[in-house]
Amino acid sequence: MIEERSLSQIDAIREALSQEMERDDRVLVLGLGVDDPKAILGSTRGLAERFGSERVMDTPLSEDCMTGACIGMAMAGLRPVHIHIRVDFLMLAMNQIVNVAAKSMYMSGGQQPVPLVVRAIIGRSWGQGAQHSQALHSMFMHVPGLKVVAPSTPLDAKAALTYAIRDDNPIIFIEHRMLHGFTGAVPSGEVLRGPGSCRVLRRGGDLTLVGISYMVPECLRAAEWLSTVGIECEVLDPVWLSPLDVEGINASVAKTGRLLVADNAWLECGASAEIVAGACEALGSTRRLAVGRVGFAATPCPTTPALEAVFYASAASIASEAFRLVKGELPERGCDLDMPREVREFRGPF
Amino acid sequence: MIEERSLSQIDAIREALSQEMERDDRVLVLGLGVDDPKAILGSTRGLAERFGSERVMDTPLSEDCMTGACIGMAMAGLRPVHIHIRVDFLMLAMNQIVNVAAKSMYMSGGQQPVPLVVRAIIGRSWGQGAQHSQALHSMFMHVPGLKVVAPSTPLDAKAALTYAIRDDNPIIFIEHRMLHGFTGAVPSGEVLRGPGSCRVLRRGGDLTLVGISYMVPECLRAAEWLSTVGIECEVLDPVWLSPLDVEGINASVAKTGRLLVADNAWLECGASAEIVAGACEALGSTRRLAVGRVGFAATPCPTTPALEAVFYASAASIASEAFRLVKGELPERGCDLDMPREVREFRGPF
Amino acid sequence: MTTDIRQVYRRLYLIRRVEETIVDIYPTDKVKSPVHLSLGQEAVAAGVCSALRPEDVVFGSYRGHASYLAKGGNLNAMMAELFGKATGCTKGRGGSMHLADARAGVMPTSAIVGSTIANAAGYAFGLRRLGTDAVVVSFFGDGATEEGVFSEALNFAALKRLPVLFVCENNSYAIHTHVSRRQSAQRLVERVRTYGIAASRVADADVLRIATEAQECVQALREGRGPRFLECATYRLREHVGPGEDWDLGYRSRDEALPWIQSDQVTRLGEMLEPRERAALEAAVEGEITAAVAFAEESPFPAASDLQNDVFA
Amino acid sequence: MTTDIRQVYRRLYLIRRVEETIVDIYPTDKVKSPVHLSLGQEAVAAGVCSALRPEDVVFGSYRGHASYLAKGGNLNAMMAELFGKATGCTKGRGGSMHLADARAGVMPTSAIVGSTIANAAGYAFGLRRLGTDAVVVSFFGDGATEEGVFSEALNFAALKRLPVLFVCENNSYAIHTHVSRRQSAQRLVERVRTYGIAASRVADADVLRIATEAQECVQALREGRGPRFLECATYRLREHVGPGEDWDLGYRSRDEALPWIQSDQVTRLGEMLEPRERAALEAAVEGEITAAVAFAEESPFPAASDLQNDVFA
Ligand SMILES: Cc1ncc(C[n+]2csc(CCOP(=O)(O)OP(=O)(O)O)c2C)c(N)n1
Ligand SMILES: Cc1ncc(C[n+]2csc(CCOP(=O)(O)OP(=O)(O)O)c2C)c(N)n1
Ligand SMILES: [Mg+2]
Ligand SMILES: [Mg+2]
Repeated sequence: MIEERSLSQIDAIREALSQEMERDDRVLVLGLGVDDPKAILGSTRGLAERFGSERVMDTPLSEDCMTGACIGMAMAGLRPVHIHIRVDFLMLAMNQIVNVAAKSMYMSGGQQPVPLVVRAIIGRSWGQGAQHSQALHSMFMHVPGLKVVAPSTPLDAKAALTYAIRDDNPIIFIEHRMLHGFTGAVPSGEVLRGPGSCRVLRRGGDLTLVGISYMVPECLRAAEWLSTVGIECEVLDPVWLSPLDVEGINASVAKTGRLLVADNAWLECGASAEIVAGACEALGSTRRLAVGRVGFAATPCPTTPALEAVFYASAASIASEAFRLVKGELPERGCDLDMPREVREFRGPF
Repeated sequence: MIEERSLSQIDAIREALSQEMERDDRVLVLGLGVDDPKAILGSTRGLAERFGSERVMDTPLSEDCMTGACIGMAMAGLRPVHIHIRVDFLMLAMNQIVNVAAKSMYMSGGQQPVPLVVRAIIGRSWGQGAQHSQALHSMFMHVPGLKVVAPSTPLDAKAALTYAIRDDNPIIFIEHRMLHGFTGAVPSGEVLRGPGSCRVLRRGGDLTLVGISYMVPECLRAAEWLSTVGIECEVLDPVWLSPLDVEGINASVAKTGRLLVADNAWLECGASAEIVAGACEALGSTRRLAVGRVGFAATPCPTTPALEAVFYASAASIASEAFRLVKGELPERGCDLDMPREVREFRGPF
Repeated sequence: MTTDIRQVYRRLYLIRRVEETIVDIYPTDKVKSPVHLSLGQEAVAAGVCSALRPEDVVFGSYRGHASYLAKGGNLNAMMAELFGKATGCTKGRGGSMHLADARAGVMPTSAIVGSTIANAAGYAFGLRRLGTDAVVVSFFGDGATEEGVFSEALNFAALKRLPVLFVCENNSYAIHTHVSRRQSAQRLVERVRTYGIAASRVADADVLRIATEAQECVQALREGRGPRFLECATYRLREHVGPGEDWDLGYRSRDEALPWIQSDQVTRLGEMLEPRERAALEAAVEGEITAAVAFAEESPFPAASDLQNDVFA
Repeated sequence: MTTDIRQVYRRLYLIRRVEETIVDIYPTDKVKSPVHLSLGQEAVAAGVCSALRPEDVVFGSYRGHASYLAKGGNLNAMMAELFGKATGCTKGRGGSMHLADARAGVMPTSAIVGSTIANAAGYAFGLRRLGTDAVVVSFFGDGATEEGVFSEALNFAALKRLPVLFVCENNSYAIHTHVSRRQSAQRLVERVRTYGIAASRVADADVLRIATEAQECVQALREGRGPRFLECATYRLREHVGPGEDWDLGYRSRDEALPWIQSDQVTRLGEMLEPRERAALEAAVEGEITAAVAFAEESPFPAASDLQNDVFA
């Protein structure tokens, strides 16, 4: 019986770390500020006190080397979780992630697995600008040898992180800061979920709506609105982006004949392109398909709220585009969906 | 009248560099080995003698800093061409490319353009392995603020490089080593070609075949074979991957109802996903579309010829997949297309 | 070149008061953006920039208000930028972390630690090739010296003898982590010298010594004698990011700050001026700040249609 | 620990003869892969690895034949790997640039200059946490010290006092570029010391001195006294990549090589052995090499169906 207990995503993440560190003393957590007073937005709070400074280790500002060092630790038999408070910083670690972590197992003919988890947080909140708000998961999806997960719920965050720590492969764990405060039922005991089938969050026959990461709750809000205008969406959350549950998504598209993917990322060569292409490859020759993508505008992220508001996708832009895919035109009076509370009410200073 | 003169792609590239350096003394060429006896596979031969060591500059092994330095040079008013003998090394330069070069113009509110060209060579030849043969162009296509070009012919190489050097934006110029020896007509004077319309290399009504970079000649070979079995392909070379001529590609797909994209890269979130998704968004709701992708196997690149032969896409695998898209099944007796000469006859040692 | 104490004080006072003004405004939530203030660290930018000419350029970081102002960046445009307005120095695109004012020689700042060090070296190469005797100053924190790009840039700049002055603003912290927990040995000046770069350190934030050192360095740069390195010890009085104090967080003590507060350079230099002159100067600065805030308040936000502009040149 | 000259010579001779064998085989085009030979540089790996135990590990580069062999990597598996065979040490997946033999403590090598330096430091951290007194050696070239990761790794290793010996094989060239054209000052040992790392340099490639230095370093590592750095001057006798000589290319002269050829350590140590003992040792090595080539020739290529294996653990 699964006990009903509500946790925020940030607490679910901390619980996964803490339980895995308890279970297996090869697990360690490192990154800039993991043991500092802010404790990575609270997600590592208390761990240093409990597990000591060698297992909860602040690091120098050296993303390239520290990523390489994590790989070395993993090769030696440890299970590092390397944390970055902004995904953007991974651009300094690409060589080690893409050229070393993703390939060592293969290049060594199976001798050298790299059980590494990289936790990277998408920085959207407010005024973060072009270098602190990117979502670069598609770059990692492109590279064989990496697994990529972007959970949206507290339960999936705990389950995916637990799985990731136990898995013997390099895994990029993408968090979205605006999801950290979301709460949901999370069992206090072990819970574990790897790649497999996507979550079906809502049933409907008119359109398949795939949300990624923070776009999942926005898709749900959009679906609710759409339902008021007579459009029933099937809302899916893939959770794992690589490997992706292509069959699960396509099964829904086969039913609805329409697919909209909402990603909190750019579209070009993004996860949304992959999902759309995958569906069309499987189904396009047998029937007509109305497909579309919604995500970041094709610009760097601006800081002013006036432009942020149009840069990001939202329940409103998702609903409009979904409406268009079903009805062939945009909703005449728009769709009266607010900015979400967590964005509206965000206060800094960071 | 365009004079008929045949040049290899490597000579076309050198000619573009040399003519642009002649024309504008703000242009400079730098990178590891640009002035050494091998002269980047010959592409910079003679330039150091002609333009001096400050304009043709060997650099320390410091991809991160040197990319940043190129950005600084560009901001100061120079027009650097930064050369990497393997695309793979760009993983060390991702921070400067993605977080700085792509965003400086926007973040500075239009004050600070970055006229930078990054020449990066895909290393396929033979036994190059996982870290010397990648094609990572889709990562750059994902990022607004960058332009990406991957010419297949000597003419387009010269024209695109000339354009890239004169353009005020950061441009990733992707070369494929196996294309360097291909020859074709190239005017000796100025020739310049930016983003716009893709090249239509062959007309046909049964299938649109889009080739990227080194897959262009392989698509042409495949198309020839397909024609012998009664399938007429329209072969397109986008040349510019970002911005991409979506309309041009879709116009062809609208005619053929079938699209196969062959990339010398991985498929997931790749250029091929983007092209397929773009076509299906535009056309999928009005008609059935048979779409597919061919590229690297979803593994790191192995070194042994026994596995390289199945890792890479080829005229044969393109033709098979095209056949399947048109006829609904694979060709019964396969397709008797050899490995291409430039691959078969390659001798090292590098 | 002798140091003009009035000019230095003007810079110090301007930076101090702009930062304090931001502290006052921040609770209104009009600045919807992180701010990394330079309160306590004014002497470094003010001292160094006193050695510069208008055509020289500076590269800084997300903690860039001080270098922007010290180099003469437009104050109205900075304030409007913090308010996210169309009249901002980057039209509302960059905010506090990405101030830039090309006309004043303030290059775009970066929120990726260390990244502008490389840009600065390249810019210096560009200036030299273009045949000017202008110079570049690269400002960065102690944390930035741990990034590989710092070492790479030292080597490149020294190898090519570039006119760039590297200034490390060593406030002993990267966010909440003391330098002793990040660096194996604090022998930066000594290390930099192994690249063949003349290097020195000002340990007490004496703004006049910083100015003198910077003048000597800049002179050497203009004469083509290769890059220089200057480490300036300093202290951040506010939280890493945001307007508040953070003594309660526990990662550092107020005691540690005391010597820095006691030797505050704004106070010190102010006292060196003739009172009437000082009052006039301060009144002028206050007027500028008041005007800048009004300018920012009154300026319009960018139109949504502006989103797509400036992605490409 | 005294140096066993027989063992050192065995390593030297093995490396020399394997490389020469590859030179002989290469024109047949059976090795369809780039090879970065260690001819001339044998003394570094042979000397350093003489200080190691089987449970110690080494991280090297694409120029990794010497460290693979010196650490005891399986010769048959190496030769089969060069031939692209299923019995290769990485099953035909890695080739010459990515040799690995986990059982012998040879970690996967990398073709990205400098990248294994970071891996080595991390591995050393892992060993220490796992409570062994095994140590790690990181081999890299002079070019690798220009990559930022080198500086970052020195700081991290020193900060955490990790049991890692950094060995710079300084052959004065990165491909065709002399170190003086890439580095502003050649004061590496001095620079490394500013991280608080004990560092020394062997300028003449004397394999016995390298062995002695390495023994002392490794002893210090086992005792938990923090990382060490050893720079070994050496010289590459063949082209950067491939089997040939390249005196004709013009980037270096044969004269430059002469002192190195004259002080060749394979010759020198061979002469220190009793002739009969030497002959027996050499015959044994020759036998192993002949057997390895035969093994490689006779082994099957991997099946196409093997392509997808080992992407994930
Ligand atoms: C590459 C990178 N890593 C991490 C961060 C997160 N971060 C922001 S500021 C900072 C501390 C930088 O310290 P320092 O260079 O001393 O500058 P200071 O803030 O003290 O002025 C860190 C780690 C970042 N912005 N960029
Ligand atoms: C990051 C990176 N940049 C460039 C190259 C191309 N490259 C291969 S070997 C080499 C020279 C390395 O010199 P050094 O470290 O001295 O090693 P050596 O080859 O002399 O043993 C270069 C530049 C590479 N493989 N990786
Ligand atoms: Mg600091
Ligand atoms: Mg070398």
